[in-house]
Amino acid sequence: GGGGGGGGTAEADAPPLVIHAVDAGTFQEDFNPYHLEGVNFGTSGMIHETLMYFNKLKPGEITPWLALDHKWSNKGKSVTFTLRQNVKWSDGQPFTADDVAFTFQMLKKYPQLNRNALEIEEAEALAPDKVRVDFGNTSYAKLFNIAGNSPIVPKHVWEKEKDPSTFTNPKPVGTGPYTLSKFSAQLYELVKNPSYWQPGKPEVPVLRFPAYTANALQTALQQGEVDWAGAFVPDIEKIYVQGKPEQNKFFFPPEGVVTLLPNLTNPVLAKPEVRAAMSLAIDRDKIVRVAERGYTKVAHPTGVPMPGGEAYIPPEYRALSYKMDIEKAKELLKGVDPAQLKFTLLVPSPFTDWVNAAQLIREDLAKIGITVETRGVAFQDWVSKVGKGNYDLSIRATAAGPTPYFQMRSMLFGGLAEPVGEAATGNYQRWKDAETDKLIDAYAATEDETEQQEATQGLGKIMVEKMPTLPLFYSPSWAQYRTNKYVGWPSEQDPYAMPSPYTSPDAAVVLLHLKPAGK
Amino acid sequence: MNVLEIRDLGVDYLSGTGAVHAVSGVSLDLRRGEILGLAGESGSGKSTLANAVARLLRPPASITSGSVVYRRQDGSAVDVLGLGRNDLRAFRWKELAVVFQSAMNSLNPVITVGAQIDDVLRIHAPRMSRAERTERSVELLQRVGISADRRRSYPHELSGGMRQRAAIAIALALNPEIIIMDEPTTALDVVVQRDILAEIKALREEYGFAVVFITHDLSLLMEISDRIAIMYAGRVVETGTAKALHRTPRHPYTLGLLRSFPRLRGAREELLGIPGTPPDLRSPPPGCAFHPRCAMAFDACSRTLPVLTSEADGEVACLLNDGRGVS
Amino acid sequence: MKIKIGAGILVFFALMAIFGPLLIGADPAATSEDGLQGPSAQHWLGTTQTGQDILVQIVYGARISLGVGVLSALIATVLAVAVGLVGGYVGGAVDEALSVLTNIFLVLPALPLIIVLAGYLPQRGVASVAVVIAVTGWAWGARVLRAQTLSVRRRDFVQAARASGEGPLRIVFYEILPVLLPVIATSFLATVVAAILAEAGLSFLGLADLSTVSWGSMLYFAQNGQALLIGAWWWFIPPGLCIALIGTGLALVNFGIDEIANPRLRTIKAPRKARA
Amino acid sequence: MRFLARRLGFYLLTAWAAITLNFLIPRLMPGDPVELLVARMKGNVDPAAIDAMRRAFGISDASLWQQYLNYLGNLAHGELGRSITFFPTEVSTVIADSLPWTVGLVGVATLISYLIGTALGVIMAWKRGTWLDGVLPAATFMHAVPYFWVALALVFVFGVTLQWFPVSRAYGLDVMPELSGEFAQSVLYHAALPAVTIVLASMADRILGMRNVMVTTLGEDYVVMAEAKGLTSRRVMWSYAARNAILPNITSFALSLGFVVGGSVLTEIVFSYPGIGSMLLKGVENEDFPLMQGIFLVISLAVLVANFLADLAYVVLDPRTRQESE
Amino acid sequence: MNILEGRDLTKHFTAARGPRGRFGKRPPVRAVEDVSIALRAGAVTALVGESGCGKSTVARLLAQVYPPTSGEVLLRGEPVRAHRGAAFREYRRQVQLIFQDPFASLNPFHRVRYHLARPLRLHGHARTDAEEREQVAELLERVSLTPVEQFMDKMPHELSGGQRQRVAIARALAVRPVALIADEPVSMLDVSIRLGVLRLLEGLARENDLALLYITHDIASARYFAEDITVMYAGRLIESGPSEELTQSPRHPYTRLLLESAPDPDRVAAPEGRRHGEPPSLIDPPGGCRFHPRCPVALPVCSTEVPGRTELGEGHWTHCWQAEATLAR
Ligand SMILES: Nc1ncnc2c1ncn2[C@@H]1O[C@H](COP(=O)(O)OP(=O)(O)OP(=O)(O)O)[C@@H](O)[C@H]1O
Ligand SMILES: Nc1ncnc2c1ncn2[C@@H]1O[C@H](COP(=O)(O)OP(=O)(O)OP(=O)(O)O)[C@@H](O)[C@H]1O
Ligand SMILES: [Mg+2]
Ligand SMILES: [Mg+2]
Ligand code: NI
Repeated sequence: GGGGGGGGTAEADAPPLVIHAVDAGTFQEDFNPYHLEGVNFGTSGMIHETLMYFNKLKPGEITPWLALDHKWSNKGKSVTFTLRQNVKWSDGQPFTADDVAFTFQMLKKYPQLNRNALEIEEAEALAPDKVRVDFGNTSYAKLFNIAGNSPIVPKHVWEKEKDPSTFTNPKPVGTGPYTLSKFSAQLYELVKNPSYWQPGKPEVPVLRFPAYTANALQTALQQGEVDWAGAFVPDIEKIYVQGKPEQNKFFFPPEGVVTLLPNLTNPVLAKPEVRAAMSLAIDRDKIVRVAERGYTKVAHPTGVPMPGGEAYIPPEYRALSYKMDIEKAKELLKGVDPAQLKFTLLVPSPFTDWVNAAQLIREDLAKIGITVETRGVAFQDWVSKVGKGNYDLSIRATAAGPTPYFQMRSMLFGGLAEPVGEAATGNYQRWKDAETDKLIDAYAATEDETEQQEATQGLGKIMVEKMPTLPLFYSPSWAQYRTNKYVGWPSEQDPYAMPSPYTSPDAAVVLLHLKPAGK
Repeated sequence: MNVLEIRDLGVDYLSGTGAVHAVSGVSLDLRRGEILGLAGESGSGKSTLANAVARLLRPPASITSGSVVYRRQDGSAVDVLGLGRNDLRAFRWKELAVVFQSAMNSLNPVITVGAQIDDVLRIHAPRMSRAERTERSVELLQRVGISADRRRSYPHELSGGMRQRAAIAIALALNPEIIIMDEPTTALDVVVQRDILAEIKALREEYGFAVVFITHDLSLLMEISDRIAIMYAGRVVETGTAKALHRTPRHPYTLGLLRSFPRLRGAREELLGIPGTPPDLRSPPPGCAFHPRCAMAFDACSRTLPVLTSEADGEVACLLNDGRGVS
Repeated sequence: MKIKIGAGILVFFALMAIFGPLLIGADPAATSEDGLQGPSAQHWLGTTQTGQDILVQIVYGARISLGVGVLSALIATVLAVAVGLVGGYVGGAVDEALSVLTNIFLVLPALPLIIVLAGYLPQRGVASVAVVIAVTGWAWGARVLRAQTLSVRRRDFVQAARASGEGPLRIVFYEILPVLLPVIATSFLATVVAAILAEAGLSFLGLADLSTVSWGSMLYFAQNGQALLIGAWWWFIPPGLCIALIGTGLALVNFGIDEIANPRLRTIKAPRKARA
Repeated sequence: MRFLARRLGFYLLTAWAAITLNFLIPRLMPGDPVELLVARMKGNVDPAAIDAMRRAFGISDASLWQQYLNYLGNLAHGELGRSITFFPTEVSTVIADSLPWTVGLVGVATLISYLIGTALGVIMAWKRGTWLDGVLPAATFMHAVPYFWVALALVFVFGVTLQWFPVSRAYGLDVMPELSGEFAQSVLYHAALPAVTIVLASMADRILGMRNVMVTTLGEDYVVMAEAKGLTSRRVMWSYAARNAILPNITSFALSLGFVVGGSVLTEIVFSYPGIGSMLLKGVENEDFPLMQGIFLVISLAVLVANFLADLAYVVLDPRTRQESE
Repeated sequence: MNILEGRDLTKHFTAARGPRGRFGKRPPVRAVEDVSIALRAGAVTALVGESGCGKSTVARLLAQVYPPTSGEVLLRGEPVRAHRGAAFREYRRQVQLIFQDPFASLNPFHRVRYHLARPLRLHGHARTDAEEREQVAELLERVSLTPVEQFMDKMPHELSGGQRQRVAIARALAVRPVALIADEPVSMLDVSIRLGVLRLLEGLARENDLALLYITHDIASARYFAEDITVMYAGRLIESGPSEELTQSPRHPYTRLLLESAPDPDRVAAPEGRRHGEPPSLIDPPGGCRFHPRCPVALPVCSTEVPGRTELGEGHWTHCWQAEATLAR
């Protein structure tokens, strides 16, 4: 409670910030941070906070949040957090270890809320500021999921609920910098939590979240109704920047990588030389320029997001970049029967940039004698076909975690390669390689950052040399922000958090950095 | 005393392939209180003539020539074709009413019979109270032999004969001077037709209106009409009293018509009929339009258009005619 | 007159669909670096954001849009004729069953059903979209045809054919079917319009195969690329206009047929009273 | 009355068919909402959590028959299940929140377009051969234009360029939904542009259809007779001609209500209107079976009810159908 | 020799639906009740009655368009049982129907030649194109549609009503029937051309020894063209006899009414002006003699008992209690 009387009025004068996080026609009154779909943005991070903050743009940069530190024991099967003192729930109750223990116990009891699939065995408050959580397996690699992605809920409120999995938390009580003040189907408003534990913060007093569908947002952006948005804008200069680059800024840092998936159960695509030839023939620059409108960058051949991921890339490959070489590609294909070089490239119809990219890939591969038929299918259908391995080629994004390891694991872990016909949740190309799996296990078995980096570098080497999947470009994280009301946004120079309003808890971190313009 | 005088009336139907001269150069008088029969083959222009007089023609029909004059009881004349909108509305039904061929089609299927009579009264006699109008409707229906409780019936709930009677009742509503009846009984069978004819005659005696009675059944006309006009290919070819026409038809076409009807009584006369088919009115034959079908035609018939000339108790348009008839 | 104008429009688009791609040769999906250019000598109708030539897309799109329209109208018409004619001619329990079926498809809201079905299409090719549209769109025609068959069946010439010993198949196909041709044609043409519009709507919602160039998918991309917001009218206007023109052409032919069948519908100039 | 009883029987049969179809379609199709969810999270959900979620969403492995019985049982209690997209909101809540907007906007606009379209059709038929015939080509064109295309163009012209009207959502951001004049005003203001598009786009069909029937009716003897009776043009046109010409249009009006709701999907998408059409599309995109089923069911039943009402109206308006009722 | 005979034919239409097709079941229409009628070779028999009395239904029963509810049809004394297959087709070949409306009985999409050639082919009279052409020409000549070359390739809409009816007649003749049923063959035609068609029919019957049933509501024309007249009222036969005898001395009050009502300019005295009421409903017909509600001379028994057949000699008979009574006296 640092904000005094004088400061209060000054802050009240500060304008509200209008935020668009996700496309929505209407909002449902749901502020349960463990709901995946119905929950409204801002619940995690702005209302309910996590124990630690992991900056994905700087892998390895971890900020203490509700927890001041953590300590592994029992070979990575137990972790003990020391909690920050003097944190209060927005209803005035003190925040204690009981709340944290309650949260993890709840996740154990209601597996449908346990989206991080933590194998929680026990959660115990050791002291008012100490809590230990026990797991059934080695969980070093899951620190992000435990501490960075599990918002803590107040025990005194939630314990009264019969079934937290259907609880919609209409009057959320959190430790975060904001509390809910208004809700309607078209708009909700968060206001500053006056007793927030970071004194003097936040400086943005009111957040407004109007419901915009994708289309309506474009108009709203053009008319300047929105201060902070995370959206794909087809022509950002005309629609958003409008000739004022110093005020209407955008920052699209990489968040995972988009790869061309070759189905490795296809005997032709299983040949490394075919994949290598394809990689050589694809003009990734043009894809980024034409299909992606230059909003992102060509991926590093390891697939590791750059800048930021340098430490996770084998030193000899750090400077590597893709070069087209049609002749060499043709050379590589000499031994392959040209009649076999016919593939369908499956893309989800609604992803227009990928549809365009697919078209470009088709044109490129035609140059080396590979016939590609692009086929746009329903999103659902694409999910199901790619998941079950019923495709030749496809394009798919892999999500980023706090370190490139998460992306690598999801892309390459043999344990995820389900047999064709069964839905996989990663490694859709079905890469099976003992060395890869060893490296992944090695990462998970250690707490040591250098060892982890080494393991990831090994994976990067496999990516470059064996090409289990072909990275194309980074999937951009969308963020448009205006500096006319507030300044202090993350940028390429100062990537202190993901800039997109739809990433939590990063969005809350951004808000805590903002200061009124001209002050 | 004429109540209606048609002079040189011409009506064309315009169409893509040339104008159909449905009525041309028709001059005809209707006398006060008489029943004038209008006969002729299908397509000879009977309905067109009637509709022209009632000003009911719609595009593509257009009146190309002539005049229609209506004479009031006091002798004043009304140029029917020149009537303005409001005058026309008053003229129609107050002075002239129409009964159409098929009453099923000429009564609005979704309004009760009573309401359809009431409609007329409300528009033309705005001063009548609702009760008076009801009273009048009942009276009219009873007059044509429909019981009062049928006032609330919809047309489909009445038999064909009753519908035709109802149509006549509507025509009588304002005591018009003229009633045009366009094939009012063709859809009915003979017994019912007979009843309706009797009705019409009785009503005419009572109210004294003049009737233009259109049908192609010449023998029916002979019975009911005072005078008859025969049309062929859009022209009146002969007029005369029913008796005269029956006894001494002057036009070969009239004769042919008469000889087409088998008789019920007496000796089985030979039936002649008329060979050939009616002409195409887009390009009627030159001269007398009937000459290609006429057994008595001679050279001049295909060149000279015969004009309607007065004879004793009638007129005829035939080059043959020397006043003795063609039989 | 109406038929002439309408048929003119249709012939134009049909020629475009059949021969246009051969003449133009270019790949409608081919991208280039000169995106978002207004109409010019090089690109008569300008380019899309990814530098695709809009004229080329329009020409190829004609194939898909017309193809979907005609194909689904064909399927729907065959279904409608089969159900309507059989029901109307055979009568009895068969007719009752077919009528109920027809009526069920009539009251099931078509577009939502199309959307739901299309959402699940295993393959969003032209053919499957056409099938979905046809499956949801045949009922109206079947209903009209059944009613017509019932009335034609009672007509004397059908009775006469039967009396002279013709078999039922021959009666249905040689006596009844030709008489219903105008009705079938009308319902076919109306279905073509409906199907083209439905395809456009589906594409616009992103539920059709967007990797094939159709007018609907062009509109989808134009909308996704915010063509209007960025002033690229040449991207947004032509596909919509083409759909509307084809629809107008079909409708004109249809009204023309109606007018032939029902002369009262003809528009007429009120002749000036020429009184002597 | 026997006629109505028969119709009622037919509607029940149709309702059952719709309900069953509704049940079958999602189940016969490939895919699974949880897979989709995982895909949208770009794999951020751990596979181990998926089974738990499946259970939470009520996706069961029971036999189709058992599922059908459960489904019917739930329906009988008015339970439509929980939406997956908006989990854990009940489908009935989602529908209850969105249906009024659709009915309000699309329903009212369609009604208006029907009334105006019918009136215009009647008048145009009556005044055939005058300048009004010039409206015909325009109507023909409008009848064939893709609806959303017009809508988008209007949005661009009146919303974006001229900024006369708001281009999205159902009411302003600065008002809260409550019973106040301000709110009502905001709702009307926001409904203006979408309503105009619906009216414009659907009116053409009505004009053309009505004009055709009306022209045919005008040739009927009873209309000529009415004119001969010296009735005023107004009375001839409306009580005699239009009254009869409207009859065949009643059924098609009811049937077209299905198209209305269907068409509303596009309207609502273009105008970001929070109605049932937007929800349906969302349901389809997310394979949200319960939501889709619920909405589809509501739409089908609404069309059925509308048809039944149309039948009633028919009986009231056309005395010929009443004959059977003794 | 009776070529075609109907015995005690009864037809009730049940469960038929009106044109709207959306109403509940209707009560049966008792269209024809106990009708017996016989056609002789080379002779014209007329069936007369007012509209809706069931004439066409009798015609269709005889032509086996639909089966009777009860009663039977005999061809050359043999009951006809087949309703499908070769035997039925053979029946079709023997008995042909001519419809009332020449505008409706020719398919507007087929040429004259098609209309005539189909039956020729179907019944195996013509096997080659040349035979077909020859026979079509011959048929057209028989119905006086000359020059045949010109008419062969015309579409129905290019013909006048009389010409169409001739084509319809030629089509019926094409199968070479032994019995011809003409259902009001001229009532849609203009007075002036009726004669030609009727004469043609009459001539054909005589020349080819056809049995011809001439259905009409114009009793005067029946007098001219038929040897015998049978009068029908509300689904029942009421009187029959040689045409001259029947028209000049009718015995049934309805026949008398019919004759009186027919327009006739030669009539000496105008018929009395009393109202005769409307024809009865066939759904709920009056009991006893169906004419009794309109009959000026009805007896009490008329409303309860259906009168039996009273033979009046020379093939003249009637169903009337009055006639019965007179005869008994
Ligand atoms: N709307 C029309 N358009 C074109 N020609 C028409 C129209 N109405 C009538 N005709 C033509 O005008 C001529 C006269 O028709 P009209 O109806 O007056 O004859 P009618 O003597 O009343 O015949 P019917 O006895 O058949 O009623 C006919 O040749 C007919 O074809
Ligand atoms: N298919 C049918 N279904 C139901 N009722 C029928 C059917 N055919 C005829 N009827 C009824 O049977 C009765 C006799 O009809 P039919 O056609 O035999 O009379 P008709 O004497 O030929 O009359 P018209 O002189 O008008 O031709 C009529 O009441 C008619 O409505
Ligand atoms: Mg006429
Ligand atoms: Mg008949
Ligand atoms: Ni005489």
